[in-house]
Amino acid sequence: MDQFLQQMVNGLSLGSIYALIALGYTMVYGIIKLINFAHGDIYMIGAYIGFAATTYVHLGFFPALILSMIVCAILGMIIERVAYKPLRNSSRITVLITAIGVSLLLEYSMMFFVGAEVRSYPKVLTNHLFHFGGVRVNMQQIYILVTAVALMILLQYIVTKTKTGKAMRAVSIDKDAAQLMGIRVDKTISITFAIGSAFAGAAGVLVGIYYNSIDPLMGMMPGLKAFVAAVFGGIGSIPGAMIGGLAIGIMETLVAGYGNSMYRDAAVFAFLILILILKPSGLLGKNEREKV
Amino acid sequence: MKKSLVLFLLLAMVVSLAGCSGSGDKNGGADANEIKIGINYELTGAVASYGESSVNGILMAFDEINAAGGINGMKIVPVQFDNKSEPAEATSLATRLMTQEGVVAALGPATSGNFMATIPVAMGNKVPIISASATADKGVTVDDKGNVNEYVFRLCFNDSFQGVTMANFAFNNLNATKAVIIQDNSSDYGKGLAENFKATFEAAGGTIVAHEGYVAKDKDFNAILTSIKGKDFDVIFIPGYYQEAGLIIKQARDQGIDAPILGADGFDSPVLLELAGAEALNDVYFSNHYSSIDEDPLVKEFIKAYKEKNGVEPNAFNALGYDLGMFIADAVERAGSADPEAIKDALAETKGFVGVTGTFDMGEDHNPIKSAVVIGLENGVQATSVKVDPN
Amino acid sequence: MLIIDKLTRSFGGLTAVSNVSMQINKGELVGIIGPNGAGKTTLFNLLTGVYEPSSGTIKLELNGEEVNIGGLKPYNVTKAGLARTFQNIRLFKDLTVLDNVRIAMHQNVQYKLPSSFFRFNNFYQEEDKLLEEAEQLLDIFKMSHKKNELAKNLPYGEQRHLEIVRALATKPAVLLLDEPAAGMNPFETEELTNTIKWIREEFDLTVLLIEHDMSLVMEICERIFVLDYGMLIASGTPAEIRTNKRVIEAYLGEDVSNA
Amino acid sequence: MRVLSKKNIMILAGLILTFAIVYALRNFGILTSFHEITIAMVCINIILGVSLNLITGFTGQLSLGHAGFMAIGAYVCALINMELNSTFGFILGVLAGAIIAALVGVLIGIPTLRLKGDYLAIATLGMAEIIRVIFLNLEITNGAAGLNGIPRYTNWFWLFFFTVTTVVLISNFINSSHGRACISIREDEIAAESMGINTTQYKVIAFAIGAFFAGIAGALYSSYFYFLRPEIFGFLKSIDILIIVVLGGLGSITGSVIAGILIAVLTAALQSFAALRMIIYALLLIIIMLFRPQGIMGTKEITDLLNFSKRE
Repeated sequence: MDQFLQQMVNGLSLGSIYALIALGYTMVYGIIKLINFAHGDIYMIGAYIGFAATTYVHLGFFPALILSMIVCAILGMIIERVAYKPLRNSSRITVLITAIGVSLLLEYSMMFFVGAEVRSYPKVLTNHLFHFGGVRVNMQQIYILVTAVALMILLQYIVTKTKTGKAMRAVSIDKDAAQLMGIRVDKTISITFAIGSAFAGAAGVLVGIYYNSIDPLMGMMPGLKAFVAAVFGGIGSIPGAMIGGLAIGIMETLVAGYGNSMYRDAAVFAFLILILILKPSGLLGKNEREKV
Repeated sequence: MKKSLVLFLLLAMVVSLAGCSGSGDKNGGADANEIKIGINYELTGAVASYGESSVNGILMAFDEINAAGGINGMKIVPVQFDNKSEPAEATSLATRLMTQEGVVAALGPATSGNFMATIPVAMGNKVPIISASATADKGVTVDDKGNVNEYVFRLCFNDSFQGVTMANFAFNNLNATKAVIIQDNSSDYGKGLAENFKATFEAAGGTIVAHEGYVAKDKDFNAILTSIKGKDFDVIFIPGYYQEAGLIIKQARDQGIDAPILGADGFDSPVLLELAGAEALNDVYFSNHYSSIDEDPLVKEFIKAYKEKNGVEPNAFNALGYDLGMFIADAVERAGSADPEAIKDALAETKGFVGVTGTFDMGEDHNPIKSAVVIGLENGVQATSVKVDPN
Repeated sequence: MLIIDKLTRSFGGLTAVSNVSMQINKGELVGIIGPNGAGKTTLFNLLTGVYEPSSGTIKLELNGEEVNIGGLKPYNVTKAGLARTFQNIRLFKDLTVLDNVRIAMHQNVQYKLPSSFFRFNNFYQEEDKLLEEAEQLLDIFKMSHKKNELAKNLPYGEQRHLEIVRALATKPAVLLLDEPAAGMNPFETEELTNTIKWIREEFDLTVLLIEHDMSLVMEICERIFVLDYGMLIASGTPAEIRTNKRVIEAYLGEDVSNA
Repeated sequence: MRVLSKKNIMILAGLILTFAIVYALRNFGILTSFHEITIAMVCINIILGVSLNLITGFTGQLSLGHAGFMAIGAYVCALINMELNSTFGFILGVLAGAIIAALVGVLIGIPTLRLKGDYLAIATLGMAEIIRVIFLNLEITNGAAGLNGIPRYTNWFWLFFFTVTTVVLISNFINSSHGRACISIREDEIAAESMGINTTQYKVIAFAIGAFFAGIAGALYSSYFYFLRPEIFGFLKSIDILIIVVLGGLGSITGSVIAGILIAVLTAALQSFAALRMIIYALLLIIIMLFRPQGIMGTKEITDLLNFSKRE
C-alpha cells in the first residue's frame, strides 16, 4: 500500500511538471491553433536563464524566477512577431514547419554558446523530506504541484474573468469577427504568447531546481509530452491541460513501477491513442461539429 | 519574384561557402608540411555532449603536439565535421574525409553505432579509423565471421571487459548475490554492459532480481526506484552515462536506498558529482581507465593542464580523446610517412603506448590490452582504486 | 419515391427535427420552407446521411425497390440515388471545374485501384468516358469553356451553378437543393428558376428544395412543406400555403401572401 | 497505344539519359563515393517525400509518423537480407518490408484516421514512437545496439529504379479517379462524402500506399548504410520528411522531388560548418517558409509549367 501511495506521489510530481508546461502550450494552441514546437525550447531557455541568474549573479529563487519569466515572455513575443505573425494566413502546416525551425534554432544556438554538457543548479530551494507513514514527500515536489495548480487557477481567471482573457477567447473563436468588434488581434496574440512563454520559463526554473540537471535538448521530450498532455485533456482547455499532465505523469509512473519500464513511453502513447479513439477531442475538449 | 531571388541567392551563398571551405582544405592536402587527420564526431544531436568532450580532448592533444613542433616537422591539421549523431551522416562524413579531404586517418565517432557505420568506408578506402569510445563487443574491430577489420582500431575497453569486471567486483569484493540492473535502454553501451554483467553475475551464482530500463535524457527515475525499493537486493548496477546515472544515484539516495551502486566508465565525469551531490556519492563503484588519485605524473599533469585550459576537471571522454590524439600522432611518427597504409601498420604494431588512460599494447584483434581500475567514491571523492588486469 | 416517417433528431436537449413525416412522389418538385432555425437544413442533413436520425425512418423507392437510407453514411446515400448541394457553397475550391465534376462521377467509375497505378487498358477507356461525360454535362450548362478554371475563381452565381452540376454528376434520382438562390440577384434567381425546371425534365428528377426566396418557391414548387421549431406545420400547394393561418403566424411579419 | 505517347517517350528518354550520365560519371571517377552517398540520400528523400505528400499534401491528413513505416521497411528488409544475402533476398526484402509497412498502415489507419487535424497528428506520432520502442526492445532487432553488417545491395540502379517507380506510380494514382477521390478529401471532406466518396476508405488507402513506399525507402536505406538502429527513426526523422513535403509544396510531386534533392544537397553542404550546421539549417528553414509559405512549387507540377509556357 505504501509503495502504491509512493508511486502516486511520484506520478503526481512528474505529472505536475508536464502540466506546468502543458498549461502554456494549450493556451498558445487555443488562440492560434499552432502546435508550437518551440514551446519546449522556451522552457529550456527559461531553465538556463534561471541557471545563469542563480549561479553567476547569485540571485535568490524568486528574483531568478521572475527574471526568467520576463525574459521568456519577451522571447515568446519576439518569436511570434518574427516567425509566426507573417504566416497568419498561410496553411497551418507551414507555420508548423516554422515552429520546428524556431525550435531547432533555439536548441542549437544554446548548444553552440553553452555546450552540450548538462549543467546543474545551485541549491536555492530546500528539499526537506516529509514522511507520511512510509510515504516520502519532498518539499520541492510540493512547490511544483502548488505552483502548477496556482498557475492553472490564475490562467483560468485571466481567461474567463479579465478583459484580456475575453479578447483571447474572442480571437480564438473567430479572428476576423474579433477584429471587427474592435479587439486588437495582434496585441491579444502577443499577450497570449507572452503569458504562455512566461509560464514555460517558470516551469524551466522549477524543473532545473527539482531535477538539478539542464541541457540544451531538455525541452524536446517534455515539449512533446506536454503536447500529448494537452491533447489528452482536450486541446485549448486549461483544466484539461492540468488533468492531462497529471494523468500522463501517473500513467508513466505506474507503467514503469508495475509494468515494464522499457515500454513506458509506448504504453503512454498507446493509451493516448485509445483515449482519442473513444473520445476524439480529448477528455475535456469540446466536440466541435462542423456546420453543414 | 524579388523574394524568390533573395532566397535563391541566399541558398547559393551557403552552398558555395560550403564548397569553398571544402576545396580549401583539399588544396592544403598537397602541402608536405601538413598532415591531415579527420575528426568525425557528434557535435549536434542526441549524443553531442560525448562528441564535444572527445573533440575537446583530441584538439588539446593536437595543440600540444603542434606547439612542440609537430610530427617530424609536420603540423597536424584536424579536418572537423559534425555527424549530427546519425549513422548515415557518419558514413557520409567518413567517405568525405577519405575521398574528398584526403585525410591519413579518421578519428571517431564516439558511440559504437555511429562508429560501426563508418567501418565499411574505412575498409573500402583503406584508411584507418580509430575510436576512443566505441565499446561494443561485436562488429567493431572484429567482424561477424571473426576476421579482424584491418583498418579499424580502438583504445577503450569493450563492454564485456567492463561488464565482467563489475560483475566479479560485485560478487567477490562486495559479496553481493542479488543485483538490480537499471539500464540505459537507448544506447548500445548500456545494452552491452547489462548483458555481460548479467551473464557473468548469474554464472557466478548471483541472481538479477530486477532489470529496469530508461532512455537518455530521462530525468525522473522515482517510479523505478520505488518499485525496486520493495525488493531484496545487494547492489544496483547502472550501465549508462553520468547524465542519467547522477540523477538515479541522487534520487535513489533520497528515497533511502543505500545499497552500493555500480557503474562503468560512463560514470567518469565531474558532472556526476554536480548532479548527485557529494552526500549521495557514497558506496558508488565504477570501472575506469585511470583514477585521479593515481600518482602517475602523466595523469596528474593532464588533469592539471585540462583544468587550466577549460576550467573544469576532465571526464572520461576528454581523457580518451586526448589519448586518441596522442596515439594517432605517435603512430604517424612511427610510420614515418603520411601513407594511410603505413599508419595502419604502425597502429597495429603499437607496443607500450603510454597514455593518460593507461599503458597498452595493441592486441591482435585491434583492441588495446590494458588494465582497468575500479574506483570507489566516498562523499563524491575517489577514495579507493583496485586494479583489474584483462585475462 | 421518398417516404419519411416520424423522423426525429435531437442534439442534447434540443430537438431540431421532431416527428416529421412526408411523402414525395416521383418527378415532383417540392419546396421546404420555414423561418430561420426551423430545422430545414437538419432535415436535409438527415436525408443525406450527415446526421443519424434519433428515431424514424427514411425510405427511398427506386425502380420498384425500397431502400432504407436513414442512418446510412453520406456516400451510401449518394450511391442510393440522392444528391445534394450545400447552403454555404462547398465546392472543391482549389480544383478545376472539370475535376469537381469528375470527382462526383467517381462512384460510377469501373476500374479498380491497381489500374490507377499501372494504367491497364480499362483505365484509358474509363477515363475517356469520364472526361466525355463530364464535358457533356458542363456543355449542357454552358460551362465547358471554364472547365480548367479553379472553382474558387468562378463568379458567385456560377459557383452555385457548379454545385448543381456536381450534384447531377452523381446521376441521382432525387436532387436536394439547399438554398440554391441564396445571395443571388433577381436576374440570377430568374435564370436559376428556369434551370431547375429544366433539369427536372431533362434528367428525369425528383427535386426537393429549401429556399428563403418565396418568389422562387411559390413559382416552381408543386407542393410545399412548412417546418417550424422542427415540426411539420403545414403542407400543400403554393396557393394553400399562402393562405394557411399557422404558416402566417410562424412567419409573423414576413409577408407571405404578397410573394 | 496511349502508353507510347510522345510525352511518355520523351520522359523515358530523359530518364534513361539521366541514369546513363550518372552511371558514366561514376565509372569515370568524376562522381566519388561521397557524391554517391548524397545521391542515395536524394533518392531516399524523394521516395519518402513523395509518399508522405500523398498522405499529407494530397489527401490532407497530417501525419507525424512517417518514420515509423520507414523503420518497418528497413528492419524487415535488413533481416531478410542478412538471412539470404543475395539480390533475390534484397528484392524480396524490399517488397516484404513495403507490404508489411502497408499492412501496419491499414491496421493503424482504420482506427486513427477518424481523427482530425492535430489529433490525428499526435496519434500518428504516437504510433511511430510505439513502433520504435518495439524495435528497441525486440530480440530479433538487437535492441538499441541495432543491426549491423547488413549486406549492401542498394546501388545506383536500384535507387534509380525505385525512385522512378515511386514517382511514376504515385503520380499515376493522383491523376486517376481514385486519386482525385483522395484529393477531394483534402478539399472538403463533407462535400466529398456527399459526392459518394467513402472518405474513410480512401484515407486508409492513401495511408497504406504512403506506408508502402516509405517501407521501400527504409529498405533501400538499410541496404545502403549497412547499419540500423531504432533511434534513426525517431520523431525528428518524421519531421525531416514533413519538411521535404512542405518545402516542396503540399500537393506537388515535382515539389517533393526538388525539395528531396535540395535537402540532401544542403545537408551535405552544411557538413563543413560543424557545430553551426544545425543553426544555419534552422535559419534557412524559417526564412524559406517566411518567403515562400506555399513551398517551392505550391501545388503546381512541372507539367503545368511546361504547358503554360507552350500556351504563351
